[in-house]
Amino acid sequence: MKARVHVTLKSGVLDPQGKAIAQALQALGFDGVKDARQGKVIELDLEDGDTSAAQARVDEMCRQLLVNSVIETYRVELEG
Amino acid sequence: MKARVHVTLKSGVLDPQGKAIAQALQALGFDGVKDARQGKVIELDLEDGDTSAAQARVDEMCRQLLVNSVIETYRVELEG
Amino acid sequence: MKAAVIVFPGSNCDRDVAVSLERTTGRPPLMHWHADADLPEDLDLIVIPGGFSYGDYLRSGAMAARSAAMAGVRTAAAKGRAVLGICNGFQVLCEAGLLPGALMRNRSLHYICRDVYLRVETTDSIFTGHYAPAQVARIPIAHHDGNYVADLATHCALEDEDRIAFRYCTPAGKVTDDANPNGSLDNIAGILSEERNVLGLMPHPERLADPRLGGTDGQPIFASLMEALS
Amino acid sequence: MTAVEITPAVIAEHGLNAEEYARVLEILGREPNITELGIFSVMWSEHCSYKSSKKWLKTLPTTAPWVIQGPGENAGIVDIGDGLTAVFKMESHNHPSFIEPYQGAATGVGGILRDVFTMGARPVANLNALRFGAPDHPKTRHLIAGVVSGIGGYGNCVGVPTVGGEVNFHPGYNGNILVNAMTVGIAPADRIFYSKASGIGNPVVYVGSKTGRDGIHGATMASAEFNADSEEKRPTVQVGDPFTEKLLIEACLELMDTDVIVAIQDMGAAGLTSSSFEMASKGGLGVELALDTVPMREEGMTPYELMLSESQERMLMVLEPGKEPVAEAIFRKWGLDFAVIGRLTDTGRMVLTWHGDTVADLPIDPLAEAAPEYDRPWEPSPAPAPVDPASVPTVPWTEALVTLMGSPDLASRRWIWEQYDHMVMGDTVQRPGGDAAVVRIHGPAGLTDRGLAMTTDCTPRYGSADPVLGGTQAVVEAWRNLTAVGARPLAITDNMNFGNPEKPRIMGQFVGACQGISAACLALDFPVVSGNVSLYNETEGQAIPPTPTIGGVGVLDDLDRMATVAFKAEGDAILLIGGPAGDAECLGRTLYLREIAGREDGAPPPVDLAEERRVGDTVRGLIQSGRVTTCHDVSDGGLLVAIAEMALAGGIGATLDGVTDTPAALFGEDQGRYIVAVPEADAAAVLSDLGSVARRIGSTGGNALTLGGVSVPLATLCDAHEGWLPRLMGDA
Ligand SMILES: Nc1ncnc2c1ncn2[C@@H]1O[C@H](COP(=O)(O)OP(=O)(O)O)[C@@H](O)[C@H]1O
Ligand SMILES: [Mg+2]
Repeated sequence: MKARVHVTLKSGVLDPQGKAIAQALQALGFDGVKDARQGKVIELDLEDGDTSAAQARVDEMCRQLLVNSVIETYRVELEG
Repeated sequence: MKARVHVTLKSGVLDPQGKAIAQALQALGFDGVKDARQGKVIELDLEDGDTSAAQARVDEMCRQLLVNSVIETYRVELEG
Repeated sequence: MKAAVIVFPGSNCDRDVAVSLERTTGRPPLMHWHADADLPEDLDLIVIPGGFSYGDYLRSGAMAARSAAMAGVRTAAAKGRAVLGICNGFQVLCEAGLLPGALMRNRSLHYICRDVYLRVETTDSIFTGHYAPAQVARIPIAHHDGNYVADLATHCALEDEDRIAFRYCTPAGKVTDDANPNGSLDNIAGILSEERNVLGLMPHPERLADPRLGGTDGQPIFASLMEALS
Repeated sequence: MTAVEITPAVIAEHGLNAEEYARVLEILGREPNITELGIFSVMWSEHCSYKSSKKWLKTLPTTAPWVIQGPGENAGIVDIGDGLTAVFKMESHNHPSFIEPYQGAATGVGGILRDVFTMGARPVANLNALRFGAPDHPKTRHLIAGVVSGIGGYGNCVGVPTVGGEVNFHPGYNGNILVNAMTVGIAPADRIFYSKASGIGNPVVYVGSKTGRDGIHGATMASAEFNADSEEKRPTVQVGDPFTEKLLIEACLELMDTDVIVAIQDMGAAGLTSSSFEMASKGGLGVELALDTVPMREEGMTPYELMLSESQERMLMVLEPGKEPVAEAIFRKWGLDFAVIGRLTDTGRMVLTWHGDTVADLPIDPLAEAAPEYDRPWEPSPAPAPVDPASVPTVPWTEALVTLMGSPDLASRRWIWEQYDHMVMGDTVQRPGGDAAVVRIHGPAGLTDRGLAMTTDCTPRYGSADPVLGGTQAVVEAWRNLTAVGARPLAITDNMNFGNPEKPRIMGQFVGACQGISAACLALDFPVVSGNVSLYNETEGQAIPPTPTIGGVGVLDDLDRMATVAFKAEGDAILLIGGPAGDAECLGRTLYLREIAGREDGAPPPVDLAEERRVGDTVRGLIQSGRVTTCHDVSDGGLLVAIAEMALAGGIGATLDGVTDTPAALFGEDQGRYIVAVPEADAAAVLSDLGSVARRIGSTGGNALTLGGVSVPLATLCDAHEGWLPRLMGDA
């Protein structure tokens, strides 16, 4: 079973990487870019099992390690 | 219009981040984790317009800046 | 003063700070391995050193914050023991919740290694007593993720409770945006915990605490601790 | 596994010519299988066998009383006194850095670090010598950004300070950048480790990261399984994992403190193949490896891939029998893979098995000894005509100086070194920006008052015109930079970067550089103890300028007797030591000629080796006796540039009254010269002790450089000098 954890910065938290990307794109002449934000995706390869139990466990992983709740939020996608 | 670019390491390319995440989860007692890979997502806020033109432009951004084609692949998702 | 330095896989300023501690106290600190939760009871000071714990591969300091040793540090801090986190150590302390806020990527996106100037914002702590109020100290930074962020309530609390220990400033002591090397909120370079027994700072006082290395502006931190804790 | 047919195409794909393949057949007495062919291919590659260069490398001077280990091991070793040694080497990662600048440069740093800690040394400093194409070439910025962040990303994380290096720009590198990385380490003299295996039956142990399909050479064609089904099996770019490297350093050094290692070798180029061959061949032994026991990162890997993979952060060791548990405990503690993968035998053969079946069986010595060695035809470069000073335009010196200080080859590299942690380990006594970096010697017993000085140098402008002189000058400049901080130069490592050696003209450049290096090493007692050769740096028939990079290491016996470039006080006398009795004369191949006159011709400034030595020894004597603490050698850009650099470093200006205002006098690059500043009260005594080799040319003070009644403010020079690189990189 695969779990995909999408981690994004909370809105309101300034994103230096995203800002740099937007500026670089503008500098390259892509002028329709109003803003950019960068997040990360962590793909976990889990042993097969019950989906709702897996959801709970991945939530727990996010709380304990994968996400810094001071600045980030997340969303989990399960597959297979 | 929003574009979401999912950038992942090509398979076979060493992913030290992913490896470290898997190990850390195991050390925390999450033993069903077989493997982890880390990727990134770049969310672009684009001026509204034609979808297929947007797709082409985002592809071009990926080629020119957002993606390192030697080690990464990507997938674009358009929205709105 | 009995001091310990926590060693994580990937710590790389552990020896550096041990040299400074030994110079200050006359004896080498205890080097404590991350996997060991049991810290000696009689420690006066615990130092979380700089480096790249676990490669900083997920987020700076994130994995180290969940280590066995940090559980011990948390207990010691709750008992009022002094805890000093330098650079990666500051990141670990924030990730562990022992200090508020977070350290994000520098606004230039570059790693930056250079001397910066710090204004000492409070001398009311066991870490800063040996500085003069508003003294300007030249101390190096060396980090990729030193851009301090916190929400408004936290920022106000830090300010109101006199818990901002250092701010980046010009050589003349002005706190300006140009003097801010990494984009930190309000030029914050170091903060204290509510009980004032935990200090986290991005600059490396151990790197300029020896005339041979070109300066000693970092030494008062160690001297303050020595006086307060002996 | 399906057998792969060894067709001429497969052989060619593996880079073996007909003659070489005939030798393979002769050695084996049969046709090789694909795994064996792969092994021959990498063992006999230019990179591993030095087949074009060996003949000439053998002519380099490699001995001195203080040399403990010359070329032939992972790194060179010199005695630095007090029971300690300096272990160092330089290596190129040119091609990978052009393809993927971040990872290419990062893994270059990782590789050279392993060469040094393999020998039992704790790495204490890194340096990097970089050559990029024209600043305005479309690829240049991207390459600079990637290479610099890759070097920093790796070195910063492993916690070894990057303290020095050099950077040049020239269109000749547009298609082939050079990334040469150097590591210096310190090891106790009585605890050095070598790669020579011994002890029949001893276990062969693999430690570090798992093996993946990284950087496998001709593999695309060769793997039977490689067909349409598998984008997945495509060999991949090596990605550096500095965290694992850091653990590997600590684990290896910890293990080295026990008495269980017989031999150790890092897995660098050609990974498991060359490391196992080298260890067995040096010991005159055989080796048996069960490849299925190698830790693997991916599924479905073949013996061929395992033998050729260049996955990073791996080491091979031979242990004392029965000591596997001691080693395993240490590696497990550090979270690293550990596997016993084979043992030493007395057969003189390498036997590889895969789940019990023999998949390769090769004689070790014949393969190593029969490695091709070529005496390639070469022709000397024609001697360039000297430049007539009268043909060179004169522009006002202020204008020329500002232009030069902000020119690509002279502008400040601060933007680069501030991205490198140059202070970690707490021993950096001289940071980047001076003539040589100085790192305090911090031995197992603690801090000392002694230091190691280090530098990298090469002036490709000179070598392009005259390869022999280019080789000589690179060595001399390294020696001079060490001398200028007060260090006693000990030895060098070299990194020979050239084009295609099959062209006699290019081969002539290589031969010339070797001759020039040899002459300088002999004259200065400054032997070569390690090095690396990178050939075929060509794109579309266009070779790079010959670039024999020299890494020099010296020792300071008393860190209180050290010099730096910065002017320290107002009113000091400025003395010029060495060079012609009158003004400088040489404008050929200078930066003035290139940047001001737009010309790259002429004969480079000659080097007088005996005079170099005499002047250098004099300068070092002044520093070591405590009479001089401000010193800078005169190199790129000439006298006025050197003075401007001293002024900017100290924030103190100067007035020059002892030099003529001509381009040659101010910007000529005549060799063998140093500038020192001494308190006015000491000037007369110093001058009278030095005699005709020195003269007074001015004094320090103010915030401008002044000559002939004209001034240029330091602020103007600073803006030109500090601004160029950040502006190029879009950060200013
Ligand atoms: N790539 C680099 N990394 C670190 N330091 C560098 C690099 N390039 C140049 N430097 C530093 O900048 C200073 C000037 O370099 P250079 O002009 O080559 O010196 P020199 O003329 O004395 O050989 C030196 O201290 C050198 O170590
Ligand atoms: Mg120099």
